[in-house]
Amino acid sequence: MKINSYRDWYWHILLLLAVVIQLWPLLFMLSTSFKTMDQIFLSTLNPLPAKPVIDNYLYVLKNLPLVQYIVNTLLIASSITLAKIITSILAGFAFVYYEFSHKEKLFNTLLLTFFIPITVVMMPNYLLISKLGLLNTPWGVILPQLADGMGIFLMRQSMRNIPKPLLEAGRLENASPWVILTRIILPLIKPSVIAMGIVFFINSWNDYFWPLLILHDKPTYTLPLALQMFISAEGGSEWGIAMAVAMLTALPPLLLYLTCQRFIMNTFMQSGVKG
Amino acid sequence: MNRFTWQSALFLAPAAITLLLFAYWPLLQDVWLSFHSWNMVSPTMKFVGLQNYLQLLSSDELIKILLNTVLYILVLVCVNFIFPYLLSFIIAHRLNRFSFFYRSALFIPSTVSLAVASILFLWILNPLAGPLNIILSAIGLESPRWFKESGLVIIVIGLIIGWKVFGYNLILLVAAMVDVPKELIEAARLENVSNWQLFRRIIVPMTSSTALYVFVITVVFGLQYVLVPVNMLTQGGPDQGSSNLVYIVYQYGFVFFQTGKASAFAILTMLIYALFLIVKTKVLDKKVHYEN
Amino acid sequence: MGHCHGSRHAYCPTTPLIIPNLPTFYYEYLYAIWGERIDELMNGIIFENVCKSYGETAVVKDLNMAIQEGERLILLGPSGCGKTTTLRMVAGLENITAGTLKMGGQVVNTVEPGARNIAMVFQNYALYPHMTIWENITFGLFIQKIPIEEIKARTKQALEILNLSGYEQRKPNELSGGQKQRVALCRSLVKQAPYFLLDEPLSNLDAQLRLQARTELVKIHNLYRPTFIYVTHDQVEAMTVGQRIAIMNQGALQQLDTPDVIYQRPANTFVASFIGSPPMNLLQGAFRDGALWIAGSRVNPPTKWHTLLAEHQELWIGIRPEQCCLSDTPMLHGQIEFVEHLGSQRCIHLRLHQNGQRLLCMLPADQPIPTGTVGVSFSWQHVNGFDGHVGKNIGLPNRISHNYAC
Amino acid sequence: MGHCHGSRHAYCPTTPLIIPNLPTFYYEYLYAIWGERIDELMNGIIFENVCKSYGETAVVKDLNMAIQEGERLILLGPSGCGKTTTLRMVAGLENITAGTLKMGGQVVNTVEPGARNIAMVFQNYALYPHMTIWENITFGLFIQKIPIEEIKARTKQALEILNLSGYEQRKPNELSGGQKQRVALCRSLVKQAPYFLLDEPLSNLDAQLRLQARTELVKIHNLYRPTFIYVTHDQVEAMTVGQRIAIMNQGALQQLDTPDVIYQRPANTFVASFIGSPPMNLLQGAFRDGALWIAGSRVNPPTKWHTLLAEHQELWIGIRPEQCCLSDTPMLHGQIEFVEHLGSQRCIHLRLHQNGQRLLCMLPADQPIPTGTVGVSFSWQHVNGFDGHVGKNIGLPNRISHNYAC
Amino acid sequence: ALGCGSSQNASSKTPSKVMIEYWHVNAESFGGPSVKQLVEQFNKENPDIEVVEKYNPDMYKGLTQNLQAAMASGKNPDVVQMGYSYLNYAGENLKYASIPDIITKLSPEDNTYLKDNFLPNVLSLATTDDGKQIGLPYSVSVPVLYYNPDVFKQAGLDPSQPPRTWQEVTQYAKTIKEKTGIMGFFMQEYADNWAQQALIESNGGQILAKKDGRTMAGFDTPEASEAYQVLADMVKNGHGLHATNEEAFQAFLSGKLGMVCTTIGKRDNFEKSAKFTVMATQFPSFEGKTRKLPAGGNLLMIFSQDPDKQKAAWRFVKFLESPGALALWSKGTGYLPPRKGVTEDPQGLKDFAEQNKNMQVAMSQMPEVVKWASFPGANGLQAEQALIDVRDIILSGKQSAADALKQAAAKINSLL
Ligand SMILES: Nc1ncnc2c1ncn2[C@@H]1O[C@H](COP(=O)(O)OP(=O)(O)OP(=O)(O)O)[C@@H](O)[C@H]1O
Ligand SMILES: Nc1ncnc2c1ncn2[C@@H]1O[C@H](COP(=O)(O)OP(=O)(O)OP(=O)(O)O)[C@@H](O)[C@H]1O
Ligand SMILES: [Mg+2]
Ligand SMILES: [Mg+2]
Repeated sequence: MKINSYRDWYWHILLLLAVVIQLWPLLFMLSTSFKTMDQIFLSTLNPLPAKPVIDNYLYVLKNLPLVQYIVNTLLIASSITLAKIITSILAGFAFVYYEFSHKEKLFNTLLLTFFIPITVVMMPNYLLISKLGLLNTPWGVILPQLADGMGIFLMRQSMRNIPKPLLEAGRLENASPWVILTRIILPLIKPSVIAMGIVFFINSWNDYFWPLLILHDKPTYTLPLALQMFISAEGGSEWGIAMAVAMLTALPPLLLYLTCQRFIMNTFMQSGVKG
Repeated sequence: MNRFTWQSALFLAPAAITLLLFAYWPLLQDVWLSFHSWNMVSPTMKFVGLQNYLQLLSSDELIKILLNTVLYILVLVCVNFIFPYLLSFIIAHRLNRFSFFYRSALFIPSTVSLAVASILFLWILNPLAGPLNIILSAIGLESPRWFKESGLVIIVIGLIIGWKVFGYNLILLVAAMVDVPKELIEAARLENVSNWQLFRRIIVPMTSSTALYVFVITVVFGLQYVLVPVNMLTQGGPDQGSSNLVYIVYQYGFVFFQTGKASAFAILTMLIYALFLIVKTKVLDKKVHYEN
Repeated sequence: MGHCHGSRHAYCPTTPLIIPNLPTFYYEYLYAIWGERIDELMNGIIFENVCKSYGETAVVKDLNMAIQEGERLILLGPSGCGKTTTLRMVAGLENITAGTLKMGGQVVNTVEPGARNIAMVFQNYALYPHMTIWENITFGLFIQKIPIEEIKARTKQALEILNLSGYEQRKPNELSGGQKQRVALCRSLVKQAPYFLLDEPLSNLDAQLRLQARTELVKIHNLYRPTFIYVTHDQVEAMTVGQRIAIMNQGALQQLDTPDVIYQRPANTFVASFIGSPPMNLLQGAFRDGALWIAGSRVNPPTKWHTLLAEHQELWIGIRPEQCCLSDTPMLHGQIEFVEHLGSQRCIHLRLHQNGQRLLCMLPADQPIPTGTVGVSFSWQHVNGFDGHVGKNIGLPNRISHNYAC
Repeated sequence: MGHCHGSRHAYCPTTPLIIPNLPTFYYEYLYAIWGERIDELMNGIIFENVCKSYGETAVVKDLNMAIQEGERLILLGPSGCGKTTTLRMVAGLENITAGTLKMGGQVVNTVEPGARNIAMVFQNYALYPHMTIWENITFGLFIQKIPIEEIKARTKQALEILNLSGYEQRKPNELSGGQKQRVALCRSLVKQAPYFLLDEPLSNLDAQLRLQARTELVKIHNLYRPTFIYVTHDQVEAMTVGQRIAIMNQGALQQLDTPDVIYQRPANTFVASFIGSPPMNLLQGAFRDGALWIAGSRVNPPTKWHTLLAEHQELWIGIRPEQCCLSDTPMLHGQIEFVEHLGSQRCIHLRLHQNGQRLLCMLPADQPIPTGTVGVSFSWQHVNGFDGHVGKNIGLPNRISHNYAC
Repeated sequence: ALGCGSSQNASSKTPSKVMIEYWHVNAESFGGPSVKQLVEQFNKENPDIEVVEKYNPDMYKGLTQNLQAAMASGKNPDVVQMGYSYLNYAGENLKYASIPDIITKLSPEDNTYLKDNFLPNVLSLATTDDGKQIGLPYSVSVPVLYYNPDVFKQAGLDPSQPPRTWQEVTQYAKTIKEKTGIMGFFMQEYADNWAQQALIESNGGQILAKKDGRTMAGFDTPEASEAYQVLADMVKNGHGLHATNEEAFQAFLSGKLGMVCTTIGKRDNFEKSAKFTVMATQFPSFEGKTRKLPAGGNLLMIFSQDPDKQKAAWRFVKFLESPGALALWSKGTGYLPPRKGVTEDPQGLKDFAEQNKNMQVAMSQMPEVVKWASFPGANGLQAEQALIDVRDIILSGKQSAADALKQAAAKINSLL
């Protein structure tokens, strides 16, 4: 549809600038994590350390139970993701498939939860979790995040987009709601589910604040919490090491994204994690 | 379609129970706590009536906090809404090639945690040794003390969060842009419209529902995100310069251990949110073009 | 508007319905199969005062209609007239606001769709895009827990009949429109349900494919003769596929009859102008002084018409364009406005002198067409008269108006 | 496939093109307006070896075609044949892979669409859903900075012509399909552009509306006679709206001629079987021993055909169904398979004896139809012969094959 | 309840083993390894006790938060490092086990332990305003002035003649900035007022004042504002730095900053990370006035409720306070030992103190140590924050020190 393609060079310059702004800090993080303390200060800007060293990483691996942290984070992030996906699908289905009184009101009530800022519910939830004796356990982190108003909204949206006749064809076959959900709806909204799952996963992998309140025991830490040990106020900042931990924290979601980049982009574009 | 309410209740239960228990119940508790003076551990809770609210409303920090919050939101709206909106138009409708590359490259920071981003920028923005300072001094500028100037600090925190969230919002907007029927744009091209007219008269109205959504999440998520960098980098300082509606609740609750005041702030925050939502549904929704 | 024709008949649910309007060959067919399947004749569908409203708006109004077992019935009408709604009420996908719907002698108003034993072909096929053709077709059978052997046998047979063998492992989006449509048919076919509902199954196909699909549909029906309700707004489809056609408008049944009767003797002006392309010419006329006055011209009807016409004074006279001819002894005079070429024929658009009414006239392509003013005449044999006020067909003179009057 | 017919003519861009195939009345019209508008006659469109490929696949192949200023040209062809692509190349929305496109005597290959002065009606109307009807219509005029008085005047006039007055303040989704289509027309109309492109503008309308819209389109064209390119895959539309029809298949132009010629004398077997519903019967034949052998029957052509037929030996003989008649002295014999009722006519499906070829025969609805074996005959006057290998029309005997041969 | 099964299992193997938890704030880069080493050593020497160490992020603030939470859910740690600034808050709000009580009840043989081993002024660091000995002083830090000799040389200053008074500091900073373009001076800006207290009180001001038995803000005096103004002027004139700690320390370590006034607790980290020889000198004084240096660091508190655990906790505390352990602790961090005799003890710090000049500097300031002001009452922490905010106001030059301190005093008095 565009005829004179050679004319858009100025757009490319603008966009490349944006790309540089977005990627430079990450590149910087990567290169700093391979620098010695000297190099960090002497050749701050040089993205390629003269002699890349992996000392920082070795230090981290030696001094941190990194595998433990990764397992913790993975456990928490994937439980939350899975739980949110399941509850969202079930609730979304109920809102699409069934007719009951006050449906819209109930839906809005659930959706509104996504507007509630975390600090507002932080204190009571913290007290509740501590009463339940779940402080310092992954369950304390997971429990309040089993459902997500946004997820319900997204699932209802994508289920609504399924042509009604498909569901009706199922009903004519005398299929139970469960069969309709699992055999017809789920395969159809798979891309949306996956896109939503990826967003949930990245968010809970990176979650910092709630775990910070709940997890105090070093062995229960998640990666972002481990990260902050390295910039602890009185200890001074070992930047190489901090960047190494930052890299290690950022790496799993980054790899997840880079490997299925095309898929993620496409599902985002089609299913649109959007309103 | 179907009227089996008990069946639907079964499907709804997991989500509804979780959300009621961990979102609405706490809200009620906040109300209760806000009428008390308590430090979270002592066995006795003192009922103080409206005192917490009165103190809160009469303190001069309230104005500061509200101003900071507004300033922060403005920065976010620029960086995470207006700017991506323009770029998404270019990516979706003004490029022949490489649009996939731009989309996926710009998205990458979204995968990074805010904790990582905070540390990263703490280093990058170091006013003496940081790389940005080196660049600035190379062109003869002196680096401001990013995290120590009231007014500047909240903007910088907004920019850090903006950096992280930018790509995600961009993708949402590009998706909406791409959904604008090709024919509409072609019809406009036949009229010889300029890029700006096309954007202003066709694209904006056609994408307004997604744009509104992105605007709302920019504000709502933005206020969730702000906690991490403020807590890691400034603790609300300098002189409450980076404190805001959301952080102040944390500060009173978990730093000063004044549960009552924290809850009062929480309720205030909630009220302001409610106001925002009302404005959104009553005013903005009316101006938006919805497909269906 | 809004009058029901030809369907308020007494019937006895245990004996086969005999609907007076059915053409003879249909009775022959019914009798021919009664011998073996007399117990299954129960699979008729009866609407009794069925109404459907969405909120305030009535979408189907007081519908009375009996559909015979094994019959091919077409629901025809303009867009939005309530065809789909009617069909969906039969399927149980839409609940009935008032009245009763009986299927196989049982009131089914509250029966779940899955329990009604219905096969349905949706307008856009509603194939499950994530399943292969094979899975699409067998999905329902597996849910019904039919033995796998049986499933295989039925599916194979159906695939063969519809010429789909070899496509089993494809996904729907790897098929052309026509193939998809056949798969949807196939899926319904294997159910071997006694009721077969189709909602504009051909509307997405192009002209050539549609032609082909029509004959296929009839073939399929003949395979095991389910009760067949077919929704369309395409007249040609209705005419070629239907044994009887129910014409609806704004939620009300207008006429229920065989294609021939509907074409030749429309029950009211709506049907007259809806059926036929180009539609029937409707000329305003008045019977005065023993003669019919159309557009200021005096037309003399045969005497046997006189009494009938005299009953109505204000009239609409309906003549199909192809029954008009240019004539030297014309009954009407008009000016040629323009001529449309339709291949084998030409359609002449005339404007009558005096009152300026329009008249279409279909002529063979090779007949020379004069320019300017022409004279038109028609034979009274093909004329329909409609009451000027209510639009009802006034019937034919001197005959018992047995098969088209209301 | 893929041969171009009837359009490689020399032309001189500064003097009006004279295309030999145009019917006389068209020349009359051209001469009638030359007097006043001779300078505007430049607004013709000329394709010179235009090709369009998407990657490897050629979608439009070596197109040569000259469209006269003020002419109504129809692009007709099956789905996917490249009609839309051709139209979009004219509009500048698609760039041209090879060849030159000239508009008004200028090569426009790289001219921006906005600079081509084109009005276009899109298939799905492409109305801006967020603007009122008024805003939709005037949007382009405001962009062109036309004075507000002028805009108001033009728009009011256009709205009146199209019967849309009173709808100005509605949004598109508050209109019916037919109204939307009229708004789209209106929006193009007010531009008063010298080129008017329409991409299947009626395909979303139902039969009645379509009928009405066709006449409206012709009226609009007559208002100020822009160069009019109209894409459709509906023959009836093509026949009724078009002054000339360009038939395309698989990216290649098949025939460019008046509706009559295309219907009566199709340039090749593709056109023969594409035009007409039901399409022309094509019977395999061979000329041997001074006679034509069709389906094992000996048919004697008039002697003037002999030399022509003898050149080709293997032949397709094309006869339109409505030119066949049942006869006591038949040329061919067949078995009636089934009969379709089409209202005023019936379509008889025959299977010929001997080689089992199908033959359709259209008879008036009132002619009685025998059952079983029947005899069919046709007049040689209506017969077309096609080469058995390349499918080209072999022309008529003893006449200069001036207006339908390739 | 969840852990019940497993701990039963463990105790059946070694029936008499007591488990106690030790909470600290020592991150990896801040003495964390030393803590680990100490705990390991203790566990080895005391097979009947198992100490589990637990790091608490976010310094004493974070630790206090966690402590509150743990106590709310009834899961106390046993031994805790409590920041001196939380002294009053802890004494008033937390349910601790007082050390003298434990000694009298459970370990009478240690009757004279406190008197024998601690200087009274040091012991009082762990005494609340109302005179309760709530814990034992453990880490003691004092502010010192670190400087970069290379920068000094570049600026033409003599590294062996570091500034002794604030006047000199101002001058030096100015010289450095003018000669080299490098920033001259930085005083730590943690989320506390520790270093600033040293500044104010060394000029004869005070943070807290007792009036009519009530504790009030005492810093709205000319002495206090004069001292503070010294800092503010340096920042205003562009040779003093106003930045976050992390930023300033990075700058110092990378040679972009001449002098840093901060805790001796940073010594080990500075010495290890800097690419130059870090030198320290005494906290500068005001001409003719005596220095008063608040003790930073932490005291050890016991929170066990169970007598067995209390006993074990006490033994662990005693271990941590033993000369050997303190020596290791000092070396690993830079903190000064709180008890008598460690520096002279050859098992202790003797060798190290002789080698490390910087350590000597710090130790020489020990007699000038005073108590770190701690705001009392439920709003104490908020009052502390108000004073921290004042620092930002003054240093950013928005208000003069005098005005800002006056306003803050009013606010704090209303809070108290
Ligand atoms: N869910 C609904 N709520 C309100 N009105 C409805 C609903 N579904 C259909 N209608 C209205 O009922 C009328 C009949 O609709 P129906 O779908 O039966 O028409 P139809 O005859 O099938 O038309 P088409 O040929 O366009 O499919 C229409 O006017 C439609 O607007
Ligand atoms: N952007 C594209 N990329 C690749 N192939 C395309 C593209 N657009 C169209 N085509 C192909 O070009 C051919 C011609 O398309 P075109 O839209 O011109 O057909 P058409 O004649 O308008 O058909 P229809 O009647 O279905 O609209 C089709 O086979 C189509 O698949
Ligand atoms: Mg319908
Ligand atoms: Mg097309």
